[in-house]
Amino acid sequence: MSGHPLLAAKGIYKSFGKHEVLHGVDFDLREGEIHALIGENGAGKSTLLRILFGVHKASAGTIEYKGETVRINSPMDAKSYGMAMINQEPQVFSDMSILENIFLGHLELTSARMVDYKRMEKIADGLLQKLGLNMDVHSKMMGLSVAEQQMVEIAGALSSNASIIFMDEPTASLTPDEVQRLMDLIRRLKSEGKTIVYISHRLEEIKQISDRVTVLCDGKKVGCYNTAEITIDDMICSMIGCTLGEMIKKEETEISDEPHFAVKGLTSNGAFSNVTFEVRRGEILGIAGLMGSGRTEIARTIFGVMKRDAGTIEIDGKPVVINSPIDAIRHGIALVPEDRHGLGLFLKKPIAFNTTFAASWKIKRKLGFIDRKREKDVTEKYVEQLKTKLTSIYHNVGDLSGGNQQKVSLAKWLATDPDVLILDEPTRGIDVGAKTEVYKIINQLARDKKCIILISSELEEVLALSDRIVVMYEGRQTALFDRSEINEVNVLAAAHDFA
Amino acid sequence: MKAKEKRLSGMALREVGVVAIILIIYVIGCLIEPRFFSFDVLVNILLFTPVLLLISLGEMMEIISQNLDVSVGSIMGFAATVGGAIFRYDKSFPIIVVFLVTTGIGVVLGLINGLLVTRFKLPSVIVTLGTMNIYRGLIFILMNAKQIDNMYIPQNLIALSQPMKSVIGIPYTVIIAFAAAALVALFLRRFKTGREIYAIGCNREAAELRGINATRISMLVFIIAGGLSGFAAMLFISRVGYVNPVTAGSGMEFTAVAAAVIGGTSMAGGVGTTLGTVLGCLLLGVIYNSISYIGISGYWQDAIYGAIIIIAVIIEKLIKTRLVKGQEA
Amino acid sequence: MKRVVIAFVICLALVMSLVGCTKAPGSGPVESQAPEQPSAAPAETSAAAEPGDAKGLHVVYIPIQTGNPYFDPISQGLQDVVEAAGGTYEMTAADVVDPTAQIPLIKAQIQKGVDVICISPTSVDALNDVCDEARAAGITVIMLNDDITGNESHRDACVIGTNYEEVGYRSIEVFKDIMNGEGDFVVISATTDSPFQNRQIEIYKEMLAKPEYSKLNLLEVVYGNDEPEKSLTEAQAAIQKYDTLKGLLCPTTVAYIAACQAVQNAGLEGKVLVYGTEFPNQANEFLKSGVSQGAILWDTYRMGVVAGELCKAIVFDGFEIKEGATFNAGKYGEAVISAKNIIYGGPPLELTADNVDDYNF
Amino acid sequence: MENTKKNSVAKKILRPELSIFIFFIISIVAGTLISPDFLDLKYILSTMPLYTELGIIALAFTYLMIAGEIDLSVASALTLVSCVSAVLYQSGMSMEAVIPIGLLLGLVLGLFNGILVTVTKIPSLIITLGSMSMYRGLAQVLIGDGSISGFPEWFVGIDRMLLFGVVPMPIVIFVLLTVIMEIILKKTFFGRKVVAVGSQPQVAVYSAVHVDRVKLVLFGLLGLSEGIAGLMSLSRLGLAKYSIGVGGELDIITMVLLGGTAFSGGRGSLTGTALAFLVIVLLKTSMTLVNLRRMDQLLVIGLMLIIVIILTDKLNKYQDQS
Repeated sequence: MSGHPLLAAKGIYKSFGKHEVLHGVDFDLREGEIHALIGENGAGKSTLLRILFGVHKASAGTIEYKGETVRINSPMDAKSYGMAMINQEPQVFSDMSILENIFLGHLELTSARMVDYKRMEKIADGLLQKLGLNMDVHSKMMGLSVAEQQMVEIAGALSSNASIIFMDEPTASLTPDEVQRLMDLIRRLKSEGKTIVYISHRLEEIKQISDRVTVLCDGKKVGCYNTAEITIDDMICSMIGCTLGEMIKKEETEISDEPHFAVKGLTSNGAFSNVTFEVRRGEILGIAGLMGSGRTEIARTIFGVMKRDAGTIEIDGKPVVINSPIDAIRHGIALVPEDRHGLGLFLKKPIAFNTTFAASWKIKRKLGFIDRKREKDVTEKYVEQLKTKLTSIYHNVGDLSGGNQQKVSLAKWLATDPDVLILDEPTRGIDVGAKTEVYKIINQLARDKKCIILISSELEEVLALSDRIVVMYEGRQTALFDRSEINEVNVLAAAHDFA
Repeated sequence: MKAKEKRLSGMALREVGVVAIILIIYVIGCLIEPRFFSFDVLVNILLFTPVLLLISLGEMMEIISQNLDVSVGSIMGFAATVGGAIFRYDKSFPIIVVFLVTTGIGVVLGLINGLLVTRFKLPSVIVTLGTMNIYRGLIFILMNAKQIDNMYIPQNLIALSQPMKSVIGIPYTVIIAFAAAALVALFLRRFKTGREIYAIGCNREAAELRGINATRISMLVFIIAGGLSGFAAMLFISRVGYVNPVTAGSGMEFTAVAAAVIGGTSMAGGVGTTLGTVLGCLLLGVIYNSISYIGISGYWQDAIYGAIIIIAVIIEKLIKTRLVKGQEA
Repeated sequence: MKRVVIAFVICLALVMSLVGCTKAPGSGPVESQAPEQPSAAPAETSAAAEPGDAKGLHVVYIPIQTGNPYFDPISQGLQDVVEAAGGTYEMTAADVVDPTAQIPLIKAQIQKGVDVICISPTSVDALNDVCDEARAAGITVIMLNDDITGNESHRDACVIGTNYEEVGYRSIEVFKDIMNGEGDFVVISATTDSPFQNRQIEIYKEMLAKPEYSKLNLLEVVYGNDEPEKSLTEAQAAIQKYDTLKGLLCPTTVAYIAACQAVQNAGLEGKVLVYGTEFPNQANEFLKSGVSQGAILWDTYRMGVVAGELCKAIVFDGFEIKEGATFNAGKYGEAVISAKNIIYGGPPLELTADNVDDYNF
Repeated sequence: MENTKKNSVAKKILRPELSIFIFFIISIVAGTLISPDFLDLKYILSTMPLYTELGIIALAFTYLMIAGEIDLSVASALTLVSCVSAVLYQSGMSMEAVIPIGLLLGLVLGLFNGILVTVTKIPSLIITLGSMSMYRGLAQVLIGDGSISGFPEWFVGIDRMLLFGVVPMPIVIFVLLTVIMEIILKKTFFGRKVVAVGSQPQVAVYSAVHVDRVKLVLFGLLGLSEGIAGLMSLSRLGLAKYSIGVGGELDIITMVLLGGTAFSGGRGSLTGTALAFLVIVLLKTSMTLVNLRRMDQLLVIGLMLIIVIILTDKLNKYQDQS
């Protein structure tokens, strides 16, 4: 093995707008190894990968390929160094054939410089076999499940015969046996001398296959270990800076006995079916499950954004009809959506604008004129309550750091004075400090006798905060645990539908 | 396998549909005016297509790559005026050369559009709305708004669009246009760049992640569209026999969009076939002719065109939703 | 800073484009086509022609549309006369045939305080108010080439190419001779509402009623909306529909050329005869190649000259416009004002393969 | 802190409307430079009504574009309204009765687009591309290329009704509408909804906004303005013709974009549009005064459009990052 690492990043800094997500990260990749990259959401794993792959441009730092400093400004450059990337959310061309989805970017050509469909078919069939898939490569991408799309994308990366393959949570949406197949594949690739960077939250997977692990926390490199020499617990510790204990504390709240909010046999075709649970005042109900298990969809259906095909939503035992967020809010239901940027906030609008937008009645005078004074009061009240750090409530939300953005998003929904508050990934992409505050807020809200539905892909959160937990798998409700039964083993088992 | 059938039905449905409409209108035409049923009429319908077809093909590629170019009409007018001016200066000027010149002009003007859109990241509609005026204006500054009269246009150019002057009874312009269509089809289906045009229209971000240079591609599309319009300019001269800088190609852009959209090109980008666009042009041609033969007042034309665009896009929408549903189930 | 630069660039660009355009106003400098200043011109006119004493003969011509070659000779004629008389001549026109488009143009001339406005009206009734406004401001308003029939009271005079009635009668006569007095024919017109077109067709019908025209049979009148493609399709349709078709009569230039092309496309040169109004340069090829047997028009350049002379007469020697009065129309001799203050530019101009080369417009 | 203060000041100045304001100045300067007869308020005021109809539509259009939609059929709708009204009057209906019908028709024409867009989710650009030629086509079917005139005295000549003996009525209406609509946009919650829908539709949905309903209202509003404009042109010209206002949609879009409204939606101001309206009027007037051919005018305006869009884009970017 040559002295130089195959690929190395030195002192990478990266900031989006105001706040910095990578603070001088080093990373090195040896030829032929499987290198795992772990860290919490928002630790900067994907960002680092995307910088190496030329999607983002680093604010500072250098990238070296076999010892020489190289400039990678676009995926095109990255490809020229034999890199390929498998994205967390599959990036597909839904109107084009599976075959083309596999090969686009490196289409096989005949001697006459024409696209060689015959040859591609052969290769594709081979690959899909390896992945244990059987699909007609000529059918369109549109209509494939997320898992299938993920597999197609993997096939794509392989077909480019890249020597370095970045995998950003490839297993997030896969079923256990699909995961197993992928693991085998990765091993085979390794034996073929390929180098692989592997991001995953499933630490046991990492333990299984990786040679080395680099741990990121809050955009800093905690360390790089040989997998053999580090236990899963150590991994967790270094990931969250060993603060799990004091970070997430469940404060006991007295919970009223009769349920305030309940869903019975809730179904939304193609997403999830027959979900039943109830939430009492002051209770925190967690919903756990893998990506694509239907967690988020439940929230959206309750909130009236997605179509409800069957089942009822009840408040104080009386069924209510919710066909739109307007209805939802009228019945005191609020949803803090998972995707702050895409769904939660108007990034290019002021904080005050955002905070009061969903609670229009609080700032409307007659004829729908806006009462600036009340707008200011309402906004500042929540800035106060949530300890949001900002220079002026009339600056754009987009200028705030992730954590404070999330607080504004929370404020926006608290402003509607909900009894039922659905939090979808409330701590995604925010730093540890902010997380602890969010947890405090959640507890506070529970104490304020609100019904809280907490959806999170971070098991620790759900485990620690919830009074009860609903577990989803592929759109089915596989379990509902009481506080007493809540532990990692149970939940994970249910989440993978073992047992 | 099921998916495959659906795909076929999905794509074919559209073309079959258009063919059906064409036939229906044609039959109705024949019923009302028996003489509508004749070879010559078919030739006349074909004669309507060449200019429109070339421009529509360019427009189709624009739409597939998620752009829209409303300056193609002006580009054609510009090229036609220059081409005509050359002939006014020297009637015996070799036609092939002028073909090259007009095409070249188209390419340059297309290039300008492309640069503005890609460099400044502006919406193509807006940019081309601007250049549409600018190009039209330039014609006048350069040509001083003088019409190029019929007597200056070489007969052998005009002959290109005369059935009688063609050995097989189908004017050469038609043949040229359809040959061009065939080339475009080949390019779009069989060539790397062709496929990448669909890719960036389908999902630009994904395309860039796959290392496809989206900027370069859309640039290229603008150039091709411009070039085709420039080439079409000569067919226009041949067809009309003189060039009026005001009317030459004005409004063409909208007819072209109509043809492409009717042919199943999706405004969402990433979807569209050459065959569809060809059929779209033919449909418009049939309507155009039948209006005259049946003796409907020409006043109806715009209304009918407009209605057809709207109906076409709605039909497309229906088919698409039906397909998605079908695949979810 | 960057923004300041950009702003600066803009200012530059705009001002430049403005200036650039003003450099080429109207139809630009064109060499005079009228060679000799008519010796018959009265003394005071030639005196007035002395530069310096150009006691503001300022004439503006507003044709229907830019880029329509029909109006170029008219403008040329006007320009030659006015500039020869040391006056200033300008032409301006709209880019679209929108009745409202001419109004701001006229307003602008009022603001500039020109002496005479010559207009080829887009609409018979859209201009009344603004014309009155102009005349109230002491400007003479002359309709040129087209009259605002029914609203004559809103303009001072109207110069038209020739007696269009005459054109009508003449066309059908010649057409009859071409057709050897017999056969089926179709008329291809512009639009169903064009006064000129409809009047022409009326005249045709009136004549067809006469015995010597009895063998001439008008099958149909079709309308090409003055669009090349449309007219062509109509012509083709006509040829398709009627086997017995022997002639196409086109009172509009767009239809005439379309008809010729249709006949060529069908390879029926000489079998289907074409006659109609057309410019020499447009008709040239078709007349010579025998596709068309003749065309008729009026001398548009002459129309311009006559109008120009009228402007001179009005501004320089306060010529008063009333029916029967005459004024010197330069090299075309005397021009007389007939009913409704209409002046005919001259006799119809008949084009054949033999004389078409004598004209260039 | 010091820095941020400077920033906020700069922000106040370097707003998107700035670019059009620059042109406002330029157009005045350029106008006076190229023509001595230009600087004459009375004259300029008297020419304004010619464009006011488009201006009024441009105001409602600004709303629509802020909400992220576009409508190419505006000019055609204007024409159709005036033609239908004319035909109705001709067929013996009293003008008093025709006016409300005209307004209603405008509303309907606008909603027709709105419904198609919101229901089918097809880009408004393409839908209205169709209705553009359909509306004008219908007008043509209705009255061929003749013209209808002869309306009652009191109705004809709105542009000659003067306020304070100088300001023509249409301009008064235009200014009023500008002020009212600007207030609604900036001061009421509905205004916020419009902005929200345009800037991030999805977020708007999650924030309990009936996105489609808002868009429908705006299309309706636009239709109404088309109705007003249609009747105004009928009154000003005293005649209806299918070719009136051909290509007007370009002028309108030009005004809106010049005014600093983002084509992608989410940002824009009526003041900007009004300024742009003035700039266009001033430019056209001055250029017409020197008898500059219309095609050259198109060139100038097209050029200006592109420059302004690039500049506005820069300014917007600046506004976003502080």
